[in-house]
Amino acid sequence: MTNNDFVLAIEDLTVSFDGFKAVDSLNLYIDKNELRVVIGPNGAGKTTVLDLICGKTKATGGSIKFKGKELTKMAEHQIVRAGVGRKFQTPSIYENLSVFENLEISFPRGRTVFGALMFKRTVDVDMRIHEVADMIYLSDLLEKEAGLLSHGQKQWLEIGMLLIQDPELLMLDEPVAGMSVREREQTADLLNRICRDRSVIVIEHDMEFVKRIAHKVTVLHQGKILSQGTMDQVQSDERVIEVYLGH
Amino acid sequence: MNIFYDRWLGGRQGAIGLLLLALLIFIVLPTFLDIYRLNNVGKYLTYAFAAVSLVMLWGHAGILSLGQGIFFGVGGYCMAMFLKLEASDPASTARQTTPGIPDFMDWNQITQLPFFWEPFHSLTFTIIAIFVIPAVFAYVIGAAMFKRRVGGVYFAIITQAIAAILTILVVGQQGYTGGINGITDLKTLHGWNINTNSAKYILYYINGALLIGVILLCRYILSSKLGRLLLAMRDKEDRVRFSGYDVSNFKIFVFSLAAIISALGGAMFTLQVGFMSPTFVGIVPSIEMVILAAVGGRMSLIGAVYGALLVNYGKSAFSESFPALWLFLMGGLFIGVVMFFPNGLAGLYQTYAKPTVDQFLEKFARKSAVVQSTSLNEKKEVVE
Amino acid sequence: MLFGYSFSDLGSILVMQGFSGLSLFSVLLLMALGLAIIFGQMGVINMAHGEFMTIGAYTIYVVSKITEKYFPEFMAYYFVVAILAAFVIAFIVGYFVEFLLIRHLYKRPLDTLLATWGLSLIMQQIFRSVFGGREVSPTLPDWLMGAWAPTPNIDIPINGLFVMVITLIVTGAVILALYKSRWGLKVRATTQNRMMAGAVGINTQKVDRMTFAVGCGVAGIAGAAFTTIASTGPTSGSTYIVDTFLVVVFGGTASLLGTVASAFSISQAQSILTFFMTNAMGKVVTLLAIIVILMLRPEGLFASKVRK
Amino acid sequence: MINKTETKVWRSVRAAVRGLTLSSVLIASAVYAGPPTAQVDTTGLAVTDDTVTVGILHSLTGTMAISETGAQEAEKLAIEQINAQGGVLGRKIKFIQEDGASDWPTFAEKAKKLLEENHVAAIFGCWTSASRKAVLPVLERDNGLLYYPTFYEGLEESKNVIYTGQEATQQVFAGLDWVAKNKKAKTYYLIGSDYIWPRTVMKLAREYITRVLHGQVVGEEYAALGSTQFGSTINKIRLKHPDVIYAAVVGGSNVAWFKQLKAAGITGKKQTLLTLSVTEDEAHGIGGENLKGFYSAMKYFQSLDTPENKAFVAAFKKRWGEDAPIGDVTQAAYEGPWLWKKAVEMAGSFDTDKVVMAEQSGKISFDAPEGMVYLEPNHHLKTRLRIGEWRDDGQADIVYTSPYIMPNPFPKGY
Repeated sequence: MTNNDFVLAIEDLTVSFDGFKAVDSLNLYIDKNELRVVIGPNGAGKTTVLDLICGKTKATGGSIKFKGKELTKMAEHQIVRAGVGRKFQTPSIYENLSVFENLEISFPRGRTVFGALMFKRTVDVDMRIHEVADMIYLSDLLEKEAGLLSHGQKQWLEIGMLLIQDPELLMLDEPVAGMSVREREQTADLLNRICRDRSVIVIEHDMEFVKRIAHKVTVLHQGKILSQGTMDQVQSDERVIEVYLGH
Repeated sequence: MNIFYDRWLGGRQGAIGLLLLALLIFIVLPTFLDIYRLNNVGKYLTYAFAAVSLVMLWGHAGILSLGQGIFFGVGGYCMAMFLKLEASDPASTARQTTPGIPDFMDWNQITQLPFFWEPFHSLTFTIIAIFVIPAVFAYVIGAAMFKRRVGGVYFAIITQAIAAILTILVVGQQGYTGGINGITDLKTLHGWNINTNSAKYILYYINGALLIGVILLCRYILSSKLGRLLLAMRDKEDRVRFSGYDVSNFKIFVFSLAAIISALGGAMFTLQVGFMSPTFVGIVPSIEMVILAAVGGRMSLIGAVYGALLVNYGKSAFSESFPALWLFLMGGLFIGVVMFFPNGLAGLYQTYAKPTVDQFLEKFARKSAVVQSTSLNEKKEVVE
Repeated sequence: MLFGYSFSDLGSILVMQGFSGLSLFSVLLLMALGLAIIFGQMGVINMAHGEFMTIGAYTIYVVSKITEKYFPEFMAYYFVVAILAAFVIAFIVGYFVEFLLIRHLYKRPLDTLLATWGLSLIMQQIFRSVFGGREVSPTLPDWLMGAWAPTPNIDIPINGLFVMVITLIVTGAVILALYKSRWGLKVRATTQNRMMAGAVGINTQKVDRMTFAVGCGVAGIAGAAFTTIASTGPTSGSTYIVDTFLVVVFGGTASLLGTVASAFSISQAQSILTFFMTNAMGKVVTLLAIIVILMLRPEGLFASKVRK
Repeated sequence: MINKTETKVWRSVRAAVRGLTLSSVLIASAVYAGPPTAQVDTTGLAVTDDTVTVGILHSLTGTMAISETGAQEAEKLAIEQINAQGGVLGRKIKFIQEDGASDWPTFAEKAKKLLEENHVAAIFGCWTSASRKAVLPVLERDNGLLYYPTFYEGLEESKNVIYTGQEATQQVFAGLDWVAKNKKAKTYYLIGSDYIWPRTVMKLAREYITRVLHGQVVGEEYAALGSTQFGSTINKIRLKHPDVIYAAVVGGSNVAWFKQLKAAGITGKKQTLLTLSVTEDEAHGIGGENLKGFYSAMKYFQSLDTPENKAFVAAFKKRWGEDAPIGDVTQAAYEGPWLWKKAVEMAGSFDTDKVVMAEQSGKISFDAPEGMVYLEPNHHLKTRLRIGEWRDDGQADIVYTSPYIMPNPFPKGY
């Protein structure tokens, strides 16, 4: 089985901040249309892994192949254009723009300076935005100023801003943080829907939620993979229990 | 309505604001001021270019440049070099050791025109240079900085340092630049004497027209997706980057644009004041330009113009009535604006004047509109 | 012989050149220390820093005049007292400035730049109204202005040595205060995370005020030291401001050690360059070098790499 | 003197005659000593029957205020004294003061205001060459009249400017002659601030030293304006062992330069230093103890021991305070209003053209604090040069006084 069969193939990935190895020769493979959940105690290096994949942090060593393309050498925007979307831990949206404009800015057209200058709000743009807005349960809030949305809605909006670019790999850092139970369920449905035609990596603490969505779970500890498998396998792995209870 | 109205003029509010400004510049001031005062206003309006450029750069893109003076200076010097060459024809410089070259070169024992002065014999080249040189210069600085993610305070201080370097160079290389004296004693533009009153009137109107033009252009840019992106970058740079945009390119673009706008102001300054000096390249004027934008309201293009007028008028008014005290008043103004009116004049307008204006417009519209039930109108006013 | 100079000449020049490099170093460092605290630790862009130096300079002037008039017998020693006075006065002024102005602007660092610029204008005019437009010159004790000649053709400026000593003491004190004292701990806590610091019961307002005031006080000392080597006038402080900021930025705003290092490298570069080319060009080249390096290392020399 | 009174009488007679036809003018001419306004002002200047308005334009703020304070004080003093003597053509002088704010464009703007709004009959002001250059086009356009007090680089002779300070050749050559003769100087090290005046001065000095004095220039250096670090420069000088350091450093740099020289053990005892940029004003900022034994080449020193000067110094201190120093430029500024008065009275009019005509007549002279000065047709003064040796009280002992030197703003062969 060669790396190119995977959507994402991380091999021997290492990054160190002033000597401290946040990620330590990590190997990780994501299949097409897989929804992978990464869990682990604080400081395990979960977010750092996402940073490395999307180019926010530059790796000290190792390789990240996305559909055979080496990401470690690429700039952030190139990685995004290659089809990797990333949602941040705290919802990162444009507070003083409307929901519609938030989605519009994320629409994958007119990404150059003059493209942006000449960008026109054509019918297809409009349709696409409404389509995505439906998926993220915000279709009747399109004109609302994003800053006024509830925390959960902001999370959805950011997911929507990624979906509108239709990435092949979607990375979500704690998507249900600060959500009501109702919203969590909706989010779970949302994720299950969107992972039909793309791969998704989710970082999450809420085990109930993880159970609902995870195809496969990876447990990180001190920058290394501690355990990997289905939710049940992982939960029954005593090393994992030790790590969690040990805290 | 149509693109022009919505995007260039910026809708009804924008159109009216612009109309008032145009009225002020083209009709009110010329009728009420003698040529000396008007010429001063013209000078202030050249600073307004720099202020407007900072509204784009700082207010909307969140990039604070303490080096706009650099570009103002570049534009001014380009124009000055052309005028100086015209002013130093062999006849009028017969007294020099080497007639036909600018006087300051002669004083510094330079015997023939330096190569980079040659092209400035041509007005066409000069005008092109006024746009291209600052743009290129800004592009180089911008590329070097923004590609490497230098931003915020660092950028501000580095631009400041660049301004410092340029000043030292201009002052030091006086054989080629005129040194601390600058390039003085400029007389004619293609034989047209720029020091006559009629010339000053004409230049004033050209200046005003250019300024309005620049504001329209900026309005257009801000109303495009590019404009929204600038705001987005200012607030959530990473998000924009991870939406697939190469943020640095946008910054370089707006930085270069701002450079050109400032340079335009500089060129008009030289034409109206009749000389250019390194005092504009330096740090102090660069900071004062930021102040102009701040006083006007860092987000408002039109505010910047009023800011420039107000501050500079205040400056010369204070210094005429109490020469020794005007620094107190200026300093106080800066502090006051930052502390109490962070949104400057535009902010004041928004909070106090705008409601009434809207109401007025509402009534105005209603008069011309078909009859409506009063109760509904009451509601409207409450809503406004 | 070498380039027509005797070796004893070259030798002594080498010594003295090295020394002038060092004294420039101590000058830059002394200027930058106060700002390193205010700008580096608090993120306040204090454009009036130069004016706080001027306060120190004028303090020396006033004290010297008073001593001359009332206790001439102490002329030889007044300088030490005067420097303390410079610190205290600048400290007090800084304290009130923070209270009246700065504390309202912590959330808007770039605005502090504008406000403090206004402040600097006002302070300059105050100096002018109080002390007159002309430059003044404090009568300095003779022992300070002389030169120490270990060999016939080596002269080491005593005021240079003096400035070095002051710099040494102040730097040491600041570093100790910041990294060893309880206050320093609070300062660093506050500057790193205002909310948390507040939550764990640190009176952040008080800390801020102290920090700013101390920074200004140090600037006062710097100004005092400069009266021995440069001019004292309403605008003399403002001439230092750009260099000062560059030193701090170049060192990496986070660390004092960075400031020391950058002050050292800049001063050496400048003093060597100005020896081999003209004074003006030397400065230009130094500034250019700084900018280029800052582009390569935007975070400055001593910034540590962390997950942002 | 006599024929002047005659002309006065004659004028008033003529005035009276014309007065017969115009009773109003009759009253006027009867009441006022001076001739009627219509006659002395045909170009719409700010002249009334009993006042004439002039402008004072110096930097009250910014870096140059340090130097320009003295000049504007002297000009005000001169105006007050003239008024005390009955003014000019029977009219009291009123002045409008503007602040150039050490900013050249501001100078231009203010000059314009004085001429176009206030229609002043003359402007006394400017200090730096830059400010003068900025004002010059305005003067020529509005045909104004400027009295410029600073010693400067020359290379200029505008119809609209009277230069009461020395141009470069007047200040340089005689001084070098003196130092060559009395100090047996062979090698010179030239150092100045980096702008037009020092560079021009040094250019002249270099030529004169090599061509005329057959000396040698072992070093030439220019310090960035405002730079305060001279350690390296001083070491370079040590390496060269020059007989004379010839200095033209200005502003704040000047203070740093001398303090650091002193500290480096280069004092008047060990080293001959001749400077062109230290007057009593600068000495006040540098501190006499740092200057002791160095020499300045100026046309005037406060210590000059003549009755005229003693009177002037007394009046100045009475007006502006005991510790106010009086430098070369201050004295030159004082000459401005007086020279203007003389020219106006000779022309019998305030009209710029007529006044300029009188200025160029070569007949105007003034018994100034520095001694008699003669206004030459080229708008510069024929004066002496003096060498002063600095004492630690910030005053200078005059050790040499040259014969009169003709002004030569465009020296040939330099």
